[in-house]
Amino acid sequence: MAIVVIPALLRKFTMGQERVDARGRNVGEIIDDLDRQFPGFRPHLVEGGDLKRSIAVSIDGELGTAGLLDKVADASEVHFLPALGGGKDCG
Amino acid sequence: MHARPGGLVTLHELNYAAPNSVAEAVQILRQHGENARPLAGGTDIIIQMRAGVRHPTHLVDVKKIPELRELSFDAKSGLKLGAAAACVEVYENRDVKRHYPGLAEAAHLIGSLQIQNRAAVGGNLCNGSPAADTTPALIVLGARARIAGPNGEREVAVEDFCVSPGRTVLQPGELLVQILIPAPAPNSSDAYLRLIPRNEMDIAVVGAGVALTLDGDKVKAARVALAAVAPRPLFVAKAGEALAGKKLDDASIAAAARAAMDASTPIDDMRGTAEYRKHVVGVLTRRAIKIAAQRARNAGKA
Amino acid sequence: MAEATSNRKFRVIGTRPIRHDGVDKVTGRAKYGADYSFPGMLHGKVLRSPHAHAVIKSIKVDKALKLPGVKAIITADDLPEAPNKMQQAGEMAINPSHLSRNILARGKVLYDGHAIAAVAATSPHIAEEALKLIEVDYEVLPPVMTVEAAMKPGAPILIPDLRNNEEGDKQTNVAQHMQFKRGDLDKGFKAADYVVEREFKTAMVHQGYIEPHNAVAIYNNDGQATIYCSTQGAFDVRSLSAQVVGVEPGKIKVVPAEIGGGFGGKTTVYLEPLALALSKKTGKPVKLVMTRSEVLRASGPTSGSTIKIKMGCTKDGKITAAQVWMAYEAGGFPGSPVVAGAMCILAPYDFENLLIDAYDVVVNRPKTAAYRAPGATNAAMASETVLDELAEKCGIDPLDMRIKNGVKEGSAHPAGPPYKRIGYIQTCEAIKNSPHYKSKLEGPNRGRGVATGFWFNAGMQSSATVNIHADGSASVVTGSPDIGGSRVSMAMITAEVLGLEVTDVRPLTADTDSIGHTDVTGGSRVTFATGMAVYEAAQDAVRQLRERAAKLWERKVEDVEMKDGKLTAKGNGVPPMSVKEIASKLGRTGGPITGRASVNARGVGAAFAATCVDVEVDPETFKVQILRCTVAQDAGKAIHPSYVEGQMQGGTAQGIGWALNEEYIYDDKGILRNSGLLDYRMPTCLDLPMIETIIVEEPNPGHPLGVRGVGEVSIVPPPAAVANAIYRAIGVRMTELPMSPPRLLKASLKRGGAADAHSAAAD
Amino acid sequence: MKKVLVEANINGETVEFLCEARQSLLETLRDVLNLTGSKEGCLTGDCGACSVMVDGRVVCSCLMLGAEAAGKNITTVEGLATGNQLHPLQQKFLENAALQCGICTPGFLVAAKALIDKNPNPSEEEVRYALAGNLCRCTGYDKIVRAVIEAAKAVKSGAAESRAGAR
Repeated sequence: MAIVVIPALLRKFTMGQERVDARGRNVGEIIDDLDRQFPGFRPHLVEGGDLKRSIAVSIDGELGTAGLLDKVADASEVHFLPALGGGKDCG
Repeated sequence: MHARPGGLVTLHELNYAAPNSVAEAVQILRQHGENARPLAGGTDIIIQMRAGVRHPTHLVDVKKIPELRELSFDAKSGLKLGAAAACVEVYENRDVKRHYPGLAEAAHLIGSLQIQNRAAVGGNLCNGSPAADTTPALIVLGARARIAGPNGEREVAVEDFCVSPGRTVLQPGELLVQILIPAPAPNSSDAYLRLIPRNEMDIAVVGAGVALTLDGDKVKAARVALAAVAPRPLFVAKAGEALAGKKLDDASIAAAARAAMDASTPIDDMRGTAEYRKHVVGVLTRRAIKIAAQRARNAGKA
Repeated sequence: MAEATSNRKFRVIGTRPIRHDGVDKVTGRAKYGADYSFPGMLHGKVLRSPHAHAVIKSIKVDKALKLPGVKAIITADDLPEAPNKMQQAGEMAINPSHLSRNILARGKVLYDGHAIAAVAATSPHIAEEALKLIEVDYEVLPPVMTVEAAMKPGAPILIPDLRNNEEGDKQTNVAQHMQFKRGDLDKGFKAADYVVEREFKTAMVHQGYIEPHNAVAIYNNDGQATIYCSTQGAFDVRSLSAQVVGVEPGKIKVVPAEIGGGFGGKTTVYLEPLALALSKKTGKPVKLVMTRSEVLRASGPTSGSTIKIKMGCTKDGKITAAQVWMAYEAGGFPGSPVVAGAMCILAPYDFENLLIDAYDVVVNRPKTAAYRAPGATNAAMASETVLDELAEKCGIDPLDMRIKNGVKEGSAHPAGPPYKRIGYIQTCEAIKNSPHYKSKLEGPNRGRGVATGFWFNAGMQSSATVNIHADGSASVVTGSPDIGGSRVSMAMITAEVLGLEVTDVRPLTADTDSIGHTDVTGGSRVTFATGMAVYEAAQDAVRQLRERAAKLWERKVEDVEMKDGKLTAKGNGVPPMSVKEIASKLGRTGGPITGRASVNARGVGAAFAATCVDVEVDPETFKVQILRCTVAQDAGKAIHPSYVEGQMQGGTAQGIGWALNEEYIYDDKGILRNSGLLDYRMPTCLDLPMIETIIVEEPNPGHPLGVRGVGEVSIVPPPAAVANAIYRAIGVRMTELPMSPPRLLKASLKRGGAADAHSAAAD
Repeated sequence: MKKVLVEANINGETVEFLCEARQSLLETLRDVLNLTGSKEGCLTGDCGACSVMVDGRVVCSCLMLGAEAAGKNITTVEGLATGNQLHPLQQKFLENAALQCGICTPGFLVAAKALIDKNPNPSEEEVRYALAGNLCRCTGYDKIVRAVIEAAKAVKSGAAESRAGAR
């Protein structure tokens, strides 16, 4: 079981829950599980079969680089964040 | 007048002449009238042409004319300042530094070294900017402009030279030849202060020039002029009168400063608010009076 | 791994060699974008909107086309219609429609200076003449210049089809709302003994690079194109120009020229697509160079902002809660750095209860681009001055206040994730122990202020190759335009790994055909991410060198190692061999050696800085003089300390300019009044003191050499530090940037503090 | 189009060239004489990137006409080094990392040359005043000011050595 911290504006899907348990070996499977628990969740994170470019994922404090394929360990802490373009246009 | 820089990289088509005499210069200027303009330091005209503010087709480089480069001091007749003499030549001149420190100050404040090495005090005057630093410094010294034209020569007091932003009394065909500054009276001196947001490069938000003559602890005569707080460099007779004949103390200085504030009619713009400018007129006038007075005392001792 | 590096002894890293590109730059030989020219080259110029907000009813170019020497004119109609949704362009996500409409306005102009048409002619002068002959019919609309005006119900709408994530199908100027929430705000404020609530306004400011934007494009009749330009990211120029003009990216080669400053402002495109389209249309090389007023009116400054912040703490100075509302000007199209600002504003503090609401708002100003730690400086002006006020209420030293609340390894970032190893507390302590902070500041109207700042830094993708030459020298090739001396750092890393002298390594920045994809020089990522690629490429070369040595010595590869810069065989027998020695034998042992590496760098290390400033305020004219300034910053590991200091000093200088005099000044019609360097007032060297630097080295465990990025965070603290210093000098709390003399006078009058400054003026 | 024939001494060489009356000295240097070391930053005399020396005095070449160069001695950044010997200013700029992007460097070097030619040991204040017409956005000026002060010292000691050598 990984712990997923839900972005503030998506907590309406989780009845205000900030932290949610989810099962999965990678980010994609975690999102599948979230969507199973909270239908309608996926489209806010996934587009065209890939993690939305506006979204970054942090696994145990490390920003992922493989989108849906980033590995998630059991008891990992997963955060979904807005993606910043480094020194490029942000927001 | 430092107009808003436009998109132009190249200047429009131009003719360039570099005459060796006033007569020759006047002849070219008359021939082309409104379309001709003298070129001294070029630090305003070239920017204005790029900005599309002025469109001369003929530039007359007057730097090769000896009279316009003259810079000579005589204890009786005072200073002859050729219109094309660069700021650096003016403020490095021993006589100017000694007898007209306020003028040296003003010339030293214009732009950067790169600008001071090119810009002429006469050009600063002819450009007609209300914010010109050397103009108030000249006004308080009672300087006169010697103008040559198709119908001979005439003289105009510097305080009457500028008409409105970018406009002067110069008629088509006329050329500013020299600025004539009277010899300083005993126990007299001058000072010029200006406020800019940075320590260099800016145009005056406010400038204040003061010249005064002392008679013991009394003020015999005084003149005050301001930059950047009116449509033209502003001679404030009332401020001088507030000092003349009075003992030089906080009260008389405050009265002069207030007269300067009352006379100023500043606007809000990108360089400062009207509120701020009026406020600073008072501050700088007061400070300039004190500096000029101190210098006058020293001059008396010397 | 960095644990090891932190106390590892280096031979080259940490020294201060002369940069390889230096001589060209001090002799005037270095070729910047505007220095390129080609036979038959045409010169382009851009027609720009004189209105802040208007509908373009028609554009007539026939008169202009008739002018002798004019070869082509393009408008938005010459560019493909682009889809209006976020999508990939190369490696970045952009809205192609917004990008295209910013390059050439389509239907509407959204800011003073918005490009409308571009002309190519045989000389710049003819091109400029032609601009005057283009007739544009406008329907002028009311300009929307502030976030307040743009968010007001019934405000004029800039982009009719703009929708946001919350208001459904409603027309709006709010492009995005982002929120960060943690804990229980009410509980937090109840627990507070002191609460400070203030509203801040910061002005739009420009990066101020001295080199205007430029581009030369050559479109060949075989459909292959080359673009020469000064850019922070050649690969992005390729993908964005391809997108706008409708050419396959693979058909474009971008050659990054020497670049005359960028600071984030050269991470996108303006002239490149125009040069490409004009060259495509004329079959000739086309060159465009912006004037300074074009740069200020129509490139990508950073947002002005409104920030409301409420922060509470206990008597003993522990922060209990903070609430933030922030809205940033995006410019004519969405994309302000407000989300970054929201993720920075509370990032240095370790506390529980927070709520941050951030709004990205379009206004009739140029589309903002990145500027050094985008969004963070506006934000720190608010949080770091309010924290200063709280410290004062608690009677706690402002640095102790920060140390008491400061984040450390394991603390949660306001956006959620825990910090890895960081050096925030260390930078605060470095200032606290500095000769500057320990010195006594004497004299009237003088004050000392401190402030701190956070920036994420970026990883992203980089490629590098290291070539070993027969004479034992090497070259290191990357795709990162060198904006502040990064090439020498890449050479130093290579030399360190290969046991060479830095002078034996030639570093260079390659074009898009000659190196693997490399993201922009931005986000302080070059020494971190490209440095990581270079380190691994050099290690790859070492691996191959060991194989060759093993061959020569008839040993097993495992028995050969690189030790102190020499190849050595385990056990005895053969004398160690330097790279120089083996280089001549490469041909006989299998040919040349090229080490290669490409990374999508993980392990980014967060950056923190702390700044201390002494000011003197003229109590009558309210002009502020900076007397002394010290900045401490965590570099992780400083590869070339001189250039690390340079980044710290440069960022600090920009922050001070932002604090005191820099601002975009628009009139009521939305026309930029100060579009030149006379009245856009960047600091001259008479406005600054020496800037003392303290490099803190808290190694980044995510980098083989412990490197963090150092390029950005130093710009973040200065405005707040100067504001805090001004307060201590004359007792006025400034809540507006810039803190120019007229604003200071106004604030003092409001406070009545300037003893009725007006009448005081005369007396 | 009116062209003007100009003869001037540029970096020690007498040069004859044709330019349009409307061409600034900066355009003339860059476009006619292919001396692209002098840079265009603003065209309003506010950044100093185009600084050159005219008869020993530093000016903005964007605010002077090419035609005005007639009979003048012009020194640009390309004229600072002698053969392969860098001028001490150039050397100290390198040693002190006094440049980052380098676009302002030519202007700074020329302005600094004009200063130390006149003032062999300038104070920090004097250096800052002399360079105030040149904007640098990368360095915060710190390392530039240090480099100029060191270069002035180097020039002096260099001169001393050559005198010693003469004896």
